[in-house]
Formats: sequence, structure tokens, C-alpha cells
Amino acid sequence: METSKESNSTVRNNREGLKGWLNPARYGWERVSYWFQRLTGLFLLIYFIGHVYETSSLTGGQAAWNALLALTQTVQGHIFLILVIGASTFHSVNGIRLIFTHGGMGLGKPGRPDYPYDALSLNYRQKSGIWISLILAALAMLYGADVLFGTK
Amino acid sequence: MIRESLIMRIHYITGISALFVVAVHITMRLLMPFDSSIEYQNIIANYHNIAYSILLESILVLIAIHGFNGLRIMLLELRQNRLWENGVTIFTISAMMTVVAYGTRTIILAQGLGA
Amino acid sequence: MNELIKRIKMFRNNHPAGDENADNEKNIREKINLKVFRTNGKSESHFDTFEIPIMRWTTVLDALLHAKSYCDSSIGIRYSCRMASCGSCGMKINGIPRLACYTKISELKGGIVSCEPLANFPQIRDLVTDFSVFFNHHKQIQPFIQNENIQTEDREVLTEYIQKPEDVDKYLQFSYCIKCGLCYSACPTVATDTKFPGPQALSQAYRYSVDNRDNALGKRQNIIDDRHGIWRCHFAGSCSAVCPKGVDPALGIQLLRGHMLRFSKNEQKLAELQDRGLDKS
Amino acid sequence: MVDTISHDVLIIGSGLAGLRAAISCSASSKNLSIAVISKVQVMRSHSVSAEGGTAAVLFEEEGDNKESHIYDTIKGSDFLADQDVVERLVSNMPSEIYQLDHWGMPWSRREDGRIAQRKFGGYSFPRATYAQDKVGFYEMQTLYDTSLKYDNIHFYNEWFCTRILSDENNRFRGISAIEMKTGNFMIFKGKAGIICTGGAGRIYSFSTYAYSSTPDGLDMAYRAGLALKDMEFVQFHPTGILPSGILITEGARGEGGYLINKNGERFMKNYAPKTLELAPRDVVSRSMIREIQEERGFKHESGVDCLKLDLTHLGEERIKERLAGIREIGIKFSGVDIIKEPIEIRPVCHYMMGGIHTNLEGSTEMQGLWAAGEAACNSTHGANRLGANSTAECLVWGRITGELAAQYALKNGNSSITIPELQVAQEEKRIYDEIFRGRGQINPYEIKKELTDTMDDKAYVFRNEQELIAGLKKVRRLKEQTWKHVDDKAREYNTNFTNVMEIDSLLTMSEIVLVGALNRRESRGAHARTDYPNRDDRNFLKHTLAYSSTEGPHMTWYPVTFTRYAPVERKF
Ligand SMILES: Cc1cc2nc3c(=O)[nH]c(=O)nc-3n(C[C@H](O)[C@H](O)[C@H](O)COP(=O)(O)OP(=O)(O)OC[C@H]3O[C@@H](n4cnc5c(N)ncnc54)[C@H](O)[C@@H]3O)c2cc1C
Ligand code: HEM
Ligand code: SF4
Ligand code: F3S
Ligand code: FES
Repeated sequence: METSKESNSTVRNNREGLKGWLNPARYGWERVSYWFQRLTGLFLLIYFIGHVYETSSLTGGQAAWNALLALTQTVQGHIFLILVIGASTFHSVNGIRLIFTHGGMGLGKPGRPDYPYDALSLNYRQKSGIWISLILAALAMLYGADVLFGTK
Repeated sequence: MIRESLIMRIHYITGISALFVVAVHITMRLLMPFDSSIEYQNIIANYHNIAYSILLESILVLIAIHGFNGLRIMLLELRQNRLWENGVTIFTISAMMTVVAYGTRTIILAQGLGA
Repeated sequence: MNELIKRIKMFRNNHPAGDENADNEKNIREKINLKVFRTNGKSESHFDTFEIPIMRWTTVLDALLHAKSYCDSSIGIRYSCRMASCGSCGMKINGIPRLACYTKISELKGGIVSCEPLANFPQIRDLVTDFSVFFNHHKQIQPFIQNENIQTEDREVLTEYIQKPEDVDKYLQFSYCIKCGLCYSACPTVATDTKFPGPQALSQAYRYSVDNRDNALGKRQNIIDDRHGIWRCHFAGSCSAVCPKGVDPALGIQLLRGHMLRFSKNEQKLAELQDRGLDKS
Repeated sequence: MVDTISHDVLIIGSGLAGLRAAISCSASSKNLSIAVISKVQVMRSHSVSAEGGTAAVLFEEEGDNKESHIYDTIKGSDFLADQDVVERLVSNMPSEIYQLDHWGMPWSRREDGRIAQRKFGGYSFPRATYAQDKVGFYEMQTLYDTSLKYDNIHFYNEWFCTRILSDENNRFRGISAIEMKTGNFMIFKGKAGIICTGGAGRIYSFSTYAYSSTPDGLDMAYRAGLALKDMEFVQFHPTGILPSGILITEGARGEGGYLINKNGERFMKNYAPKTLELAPRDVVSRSMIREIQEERGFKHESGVDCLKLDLTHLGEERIKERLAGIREIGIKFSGVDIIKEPIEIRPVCHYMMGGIHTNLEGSTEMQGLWAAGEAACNSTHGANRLGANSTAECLVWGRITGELAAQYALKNGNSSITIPELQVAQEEKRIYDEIFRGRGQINPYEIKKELTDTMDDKAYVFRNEQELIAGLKKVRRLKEQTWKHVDDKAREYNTNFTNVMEIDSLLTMSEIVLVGALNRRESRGAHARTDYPNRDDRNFLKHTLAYSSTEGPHMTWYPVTFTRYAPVERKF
């Protein structure tokens, strides 16, 4: 019934829950972008906190710094750093795309939709934005790998 | 209460600004071979440069705001009741301040360290 | 050459398979298995499978109604127009929200078609879900023309708005919405955020706000400028991907947000009224 | 004890008529509480399917005039329309169009920004006001959205009404209904009621109607002792696609579409040389069946005879702009892109001219009860409705009845309502003992299939005594079989239960249609008898009324109101 109370909407009401965030493949590239943006955002936040903690060892003098550095100078540490590079590249490039789209730019002008209704907002400009972000992230990771592993 | 549109505007601005400052920050790492760029002496030298310290501080603030706001967004979407929502707001703001304070402490202390 | 074209045309005439797949022929099967989600809305749930004869034009709704008529009359299902204009028959078909009457079996792959109730809606029974929260979100955004300079009460009116076709085009596509809830079911934010108005309601807020007969953009913005409001859309685009009517709710939401971020100026000129002093005889 | 819910005004049905009534009722007084009760959710009613247009005289300065709209309607009706009613319709319509404009209706516009109109069958001026080809849908949306701003309108979505309750003085007292979500049987008390339950088109298999368009409302009224008027007049729309019966709007011909036969010939020139495809629907449908009988039709792959509608010459842009909806329908449901090829079509059950007997004001024979929209028969359409006049009728009488019901409820503000317990008990017995716990053996859905196929077969475009009698016999036999039972014993959302109640009403209505058709030994409008091929004004220029009695429908006649126009022969 329509007159149901507002309080109703705080009930969980059979929501898909976190499961709904997963399985991005069902709905196309934009959903993949959504998913990656979140994951990379979270990942970067964790890295950021870690990084602030890491650098704070400076205050403990050279020994402490080098001890921590040694931790990151391992293969795992390098892989982690490469992931950070990839994540931040994707997140930044795609983030800039998102800022534009959130402001309604680059989506086209609404008009009469014709059958078969391909959504204007899911256009190729946006899709290529996502692909470019992914490709740039991959390139950045390759470059990072080259810097980290290659010089040795 | 602050309007959500204002918060989001801040989110976008901090995001974009962070991109620039981080770019500078990373370029500094790449000006010399990466390994030597993170040697203790070089780092401390960096910190003695006031302009660079300001840059670091702004990275700290911008990313903390942006990142913890992002976290707040996700947590708000997870669960909707007053307790949780207030908890999320308090938690993200205090976590943000803690990280900023902790990072600032490093920057200030590093100024005083000798090479 | 002409011969060839003629032959192609003949082929098309014999197999007016529609646009979806030219190799439709391969998809013609005599029978399919229809898997239907069953629940009494409370605790248990399971799938029942029915074998249904199909034709080229059989839709999932046809198949379900066949099952209801001849196999198990207790299947709970909501339907009305069978021509994709009433929005009753939204359900998850092979995992994706679609309209049952708008999905031909021949468009689906494989010999099994599974039907489940829409996600993010409380279940009432089998494929039937509760839309009250969804309708309520729609109501919250005040989806009606508001214009304090104009008489909009129910009274004899003999004035007409002058609205150019290009003014109509600004909002037209958003008024295609049949309130089927598919977008609501696909949106990842709705999946967890119970207070988020959802793509349907938000795109309707845009639809009414860009109509140049209305001047309540600011009012509606206030309603949705909230923690759980329009900002919780992350442009995942799934709403537009599943919308059967080309509404493109994601577009409406982003454009509305553009106004709120002042990225795009609100240069809308209110439509003019013209008197039609028709003789009343 | 059955629970009761009280409101001042009860509106049954949330189609165009119901929503329009709700708004006008609410606007009449903020103090009334209004219930809109419908067996489907709002915006799911059959009205959303209306495609082509709504008739109104808007361009008097460009040559249109009300007189002409009135005369076209009366002539279209084969002079069976009540002329005062038609005048009321025509004079109220322009305001309704502008009213919708003020409420946000996306009317299609001309380049100068004014509301656009297109040609429609039977009109001597293009006066079908349109919004692409989704007129009914947009009207429903506009009315529903507008109704949301009135706080005193309460929607009861998915409540299946079963009976009208009245007192011994034949005054309306309320209705009984089942809340589908829970399965609870409840009573609505109300001072005034408006029945807007729409048409009965599902008595045919091949039908443009939504599955929800079953005659429950008509049946309710009939059981409550009210008369049903002119039920034998069933409109067959020339262009329904195969095999589903989904409609291709008359707007397609209004925009310039051709009807062609097997030889590629525009055969309408042989039947209506002046108006061609745009003759009234009854004329076109008959011509099509003649073509098919004379073997100039096509065969659809489902084995059904048909003709084709050719729109290819209109060009892609025009079709996409004005006929986007039917292009979609063609591609999706028929596999034909109308831009590229002609589409197969066949006359299809589309509208019920008949309905609950009401007067000029929309009041029924019961005090405090009105009827509006397709469920009502105030005789706007007589023996044949012109396209685009039905949504118009829904709007005009929605508004009128809403206002009158509001006034009535205000006037009787203090009288308390007692529910006739006996009727409630009888109703519970009918639906629970006879139907829900019925002992029938035969599958009700088979009964429905047989019934609707019989109607398709025996009471289609052309009728004759023999076939009608055969049909009637068949229907009565089906009725007598023991089929009433509900296998599904659950309470919540039991559509098996509601389906069986609907099938019950289908049987009753089919019988009335057949008896009425037998009684009318003439051909008039949509009712064409091969054994009485001419119109017979001496004996049959009158309405049919059917009352319920123990031996089936009891038929009587009712006079037609004339004001200015004497009957003449129709030529197109
Ligand atoms: C395909 C199609 C196209 C059309 N195109 C046009 C057109 O272009 N122009 C035009 O003028 N006309 C057109 N018509 C005709 C017009 O659409 C209808 O006559 C009109 O919409 C009827 O509206 P209504 O409000 O009377 O009934 P409906 O819209 O049918 O509504 C009936 C309501 O009653 C409710 N109801 C029924 N039984 C019960 C019950 N037992 N308990 C509770 N509620 C119940 C239903 O749920 C529904 O809400 C078209 C019709 C069809 C089929
Ligand atoms: C460098 C430039 C950056 C840009 C342009 C940017 C931009 C964005 C944008 C547009 C969003 C999406 C918000 C939304 O969908 O509502 C976002 C989310 C987020 N960002 Fe960033 N960001 C940047 C850097 C960072 C960094 C360095 C971090 C890590 C600390 C970070 C953490 C997050 C988080 C946690 C989210 C939340 C994810 C979500 O809401 O879906 N961002 N960012
Ligand atoms: S926007 Fe599209 S998917 Fe969403 S309710 Fe409207 S029609 Fe359905
Ligand atoms: S799917 Fe949801 S996140 Fe936004 S773009 Fe659509 S509303
Ligand atoms: S039944 Fe109306 S949309 Fe499918």
C-alpha cells in the first residue's frame, strides 16, 4: 500500500546487500568501473595510512627508517608498490572522468530515444574512458615494474 | 549540518588537487634513481626544503579528506540507522584528524633531524 | 545482384526474426525448461521446473502463464498489459532484471530459463514483490508540476502553454518510465542503501525539473541533497543498462547533479501561457 | 466479523477515469477522504496501453468547430449515441486537454509550440490530440503524478473488489474486497462510490486489452441489480498484430498508412472511396473481413488469415518521431520493422461500447453510485465509438462524477453508514464457499480458453442468428459445468483465486453480449448481422438494457436522446 511509513525504508527489505556490489560482469563496463573505483579507493586509503605510518619511522632515525625500508625492498613489497601504482593510476584517471560525468558532461543531450533503446549515457566516450584508465593503469604498472625490478 | 553537495564538491576538489601534488611528489622520487631517492639522507634533505614540506602537508590533508570521505560514503551506504550513521561520521572525522596529526608530526620532527 | 537482394528479402520475410539475432533459427526450440522461484514470502524458497512448449514469438510471460494455466495454478505472478507498457512483470530472468512480457524465449541462450523475483524488493510470493517503498521514493521527490505563478488546481482552464518541440525533447525520454523497478533492482547503491531514492525517482526529479512548465528545481534539489540522496549515485550505469524503455536514468541523474554542482547553468526559461478564449457553447 | 475501512468516497479502478475522478473529487474538498481501490497497482491499469490520441476541438481559428466534433461522433455511433451526452463531451474536452497540459502532460507539439493534433478515423478535422503514440500512458502518468500532491487520496493497490453493498433503499453503502497481498477479506464503507473498472475485452481471445481487463466491475454492478446497456456493441479494431492481438494504433493510418491485400491493392477504395483507411473502425473491419472471405488475404505463419498495414512510405524519420511505440511493438512482438516492411494485422476486439447504464451525469440507478470510463455506458459512443473519443470520455466523466460524488458525500456528511450484514454474509458464501472451496473438476483456465475462443468465433465482426445461438449454447454449457475451484489454497497473493472470480464474470458477460446480439435483429455500427444487413431505425433505434434475473439476462429497451440530428444513412 502506498501510504506505508517512511520508517519502512529503514527495514532491510530483502536488499541484495554487498553481494550486489560484487559480480560486476552482469551489467557492463560502467559497473566494472564502479567496482574498481571503490576497490582502488579503499586500497589507496589503506596504503595511504600505511605510508604515513611508514614515513613516521624517519623520526626514529636512520636505523628505524632502513629497517622499514628493508621490509618494502622485498619482492612482495615491490609487488605491493606496483599495485599501488596501478590502483592510483586507474583511480585518478577514471576519477577525473567520473568528476566530469557526475557533472553531466560528456554524456550527450537527452532526446527522443529510438528502439532499440541504447542508453546515451553508456556511450563509447565513457566506455573508452574506462578502457583508457585500465590501459594506463596497466602501463603504469609495467613502468613501475621496470623501475623496481628492472634496474637490478 | 553540512550539505552533501558541499561535501561532494570538496571530495572532487581534493581528489583533483591531490592528483597534482602527488604528481610532484612522485616526480621527486623519479628525478634520481628510485633507490637513492628513498635513502635516508635524501629524504631528510627533502624535508628541510620548506616548499616541499608544505607540499607534503597538503598531500596529507587533501588525501586524508578525500580518502576518509570516500570511506564515509561507503560505510553510510552499508547500513542506515542513526547510531551507525553518527558513528560513521565521528569515526571518519577522527580517523582523518589522527592521520593528519600523525603525518604532520613526522613532517615537523623531520625538520629538526640532521642529515 | 538484384536477385541476391530479392533472396535476402525473401529470407527476411519468411523469418521475420527481428533485430536481435539474425541466426535466430538456431534458437528455435520446441520445448524449454522454465525454472520458477517459489516462496511464500516468509522462509523457505525453492525452484520448480516446468517443461513448456514454445513458438518463435513466445515470451517469458507467455511461458509463465502457460505454466500457471496448465501445470501449477498457484504460481504467483504479476502481469497486466503484456505489451511492455504497464511495468508489472519485472523479474530476474537468467539473473538479469527484465520484463517478462518483453523478453522472448528465443532471445535467451540455452534450454533453461530461470525466473526469480526482482532483487532489492521484499518478496510477497513467488515472483511477486512489494513495491511500496519504491513508489514511496517516487512520491517523495514531488513528481508533479509546481509553478506558483500558474493555476494548477483542478478548475476549468482555457490557457495553453507554448512549449517548443525542442523543449519537450529535454524531458521526453525521462517520461518514458513505466515504473517497472528494473533499474532499482540493478543499482548497486540500492542493494545496500535503503534510503537512497534510486534511479527511477531521481530521474523523475530531473524529468519534472527540466520541464519548462515547472519551476521547482530548487525545491526538489533540497529534497535530494542529502546523505542518502542523489550523491549516492556513483554512475554505475546498471540502471540504464537494464531499463527496457530507454529512459536512461543514469543520464538524468548526472544532468541533475550537473545543475546542483553549478556545472551547467539553469538557463531554463519558463514556458509562456497563451489564452485560448474558446467560445464555450 | 469482517474488518472495515472507512472513506468518504470510494473509487473502484485506477485507470484514466478513476484517477481523473480522484483528482476532481479531492480538489472539490480537502476534507473528504478518498480511496482509490484497484486490483492492479497504479500505473498498471489497462489505460496505459491507449496509443493514438484524445479527441478535442482546439483549433477553431483554423477551421475546426465543436459542431463538427459532435456530428462526427453521432454519425460514427450510427445515431445510437445520446446527443446531449455527446454535446457535453465535446464542450468539456478542450479544457481537459489544457488541464493535462498544466499538469505536465508531454503532448507532442507543433513547430510553433502549440499542442499538435493528428487525423483519426471518422473525423472531418484532424483533432486527435497526441503525445507520440503513447497517449494513454502519458495521461495516466500525468494524472497519477498529479494525484500524489493531494494528501486526501489514499491508494489501495492490489485490492480485488467483489461486491457492491447497498441498503434497502437502494443507496450505496460500500464494497467488499480482498487485499491480495494478505488475502484478507475486508469491507470498505463509503458515502459515495464511483465505478471505473474499465472494459470487458478479455471475453475474447484475440483482444487488444490488458490481461487485467476482465468485466469484474460490470459483473458487480449487474449482480447489484443495475442494468448493463448496449453490451452487444463490441468494437473490433482493424489493426491488431498476430498472434498476440497487440494494437497498432489508428494513428498509423492517421499518419498515412495503407491497408493492403494479397495483390498489394489498397482495397479500402472499394468500400469507402472518400475516406479510405480513415473510415470509422466498424467499416474498415468489415471491409477487411470481406477481403479475407474473398481470399485476398495473407496467411500468417500461425495459420490465421490476415491483411497487411503498409507504413514503409512514411519514411524512417516520421515513423520514429510519431509512431515510435508501434515500431517497437512491431519489432518486438511481430518481428517486423514497420520502416522496412508491411506488418500483418487483423481485426481485433478493442472496445466495449456498452457498460453500466448511466445518465448524462454519470449516475447509475443506485443512489450515491456513479460510473465513469469504459465501465460506464452513458451512450457517448452509441453503436460504434470513434477512436480517441474514449480517453476523452474517461477524462470528462471522471471529472464530472468525481465532483458529483464529492458534493454528495459532503451533503450526507453526518449520516453514519451501517453495513448490510446480510449482503456481506452472502458475499462471503459466494466467494469462499462456492469459489474458493468449490468442488469443480475442470480446469478453469481451460474453460476460459474455450469461452474466449467461442466468442472469437461466434460473435466477431459479422454475426448471424445461427452462430449466435450456437455460441450462446456453448457459453451456457460452459457455465453449467462444474469448474469452479481454486487449487491454490494460500492466502497471500492468490491469483488463482482472483482468476477464477474473473472467469466467472467473463462467462456472465459473454452471455449478455450474445443475448443482446441475438435480440438486435439489425445491423448498426459495430454490430453487423449478415441475416439482417440493414439498419432498422423503426424497431431498433433504442438502447438495450440487461438486468440480472434467475433465468439469465432479462432484456429491455431504453430510448435514445435526440437533440438536433436526425438519423441518416452513413456514407464514407
Ligand atoms: C490497445 C488500446 C489502445 C487504445 N487507444 C485509445 C486511443 O488512442 N484513444 C482513445 O480514446 N482510447 C483508446 N483506447 C480505449 C481506452 O484506452 C480505454 O477505453 C480507457 O483507457 C478505459 O479506461 P478506464 O479508466 O475506464 O479503465 P481501465 O484503464 O481499464 O481501468 C480499469 C481499472 O479498474 C480496476 N479493476 C477492474 N476490476 C476490478 C476489481 N474487481 N477490483 C478492483 N479493481 C478493479 C483495474 O485494476 C483498473 O485499475 C484504447 C484501448 C486499447 C485496448
Ligand atoms: C589523485 C586523484 C584522485 C582523484 C581525481 C579521485 C577522484 C575520486 C572520485 C571521482 C571518486 C568517486 C566518488 C563517487 O563515486 O562518489 C573517488 C572515490 C574515492 N577515492 Fe578518490 N580520487 C583521487 C585520489 C584518491 C586517493 C589518493 C585516495 C586514497 C586515499 C582516494 C580514495 C578514495 C576513496 C576511498 C573513494 C570512495 C570510493 C567510492 O565512493 O566509490 N582517492 N575518488
Ligand atoms: S527508469 Fe526504466 S527501469 Fe527504471 S522504473 Fe523506469 S522504466 Fe523501469
Ligand atoms: S545503477 Fe545506481 S549508482 Fe547511479 S547510475 Fe544508476 S543509480
Ligand atoms: S505485463 Fe505490462 S509490462 Fe509486462
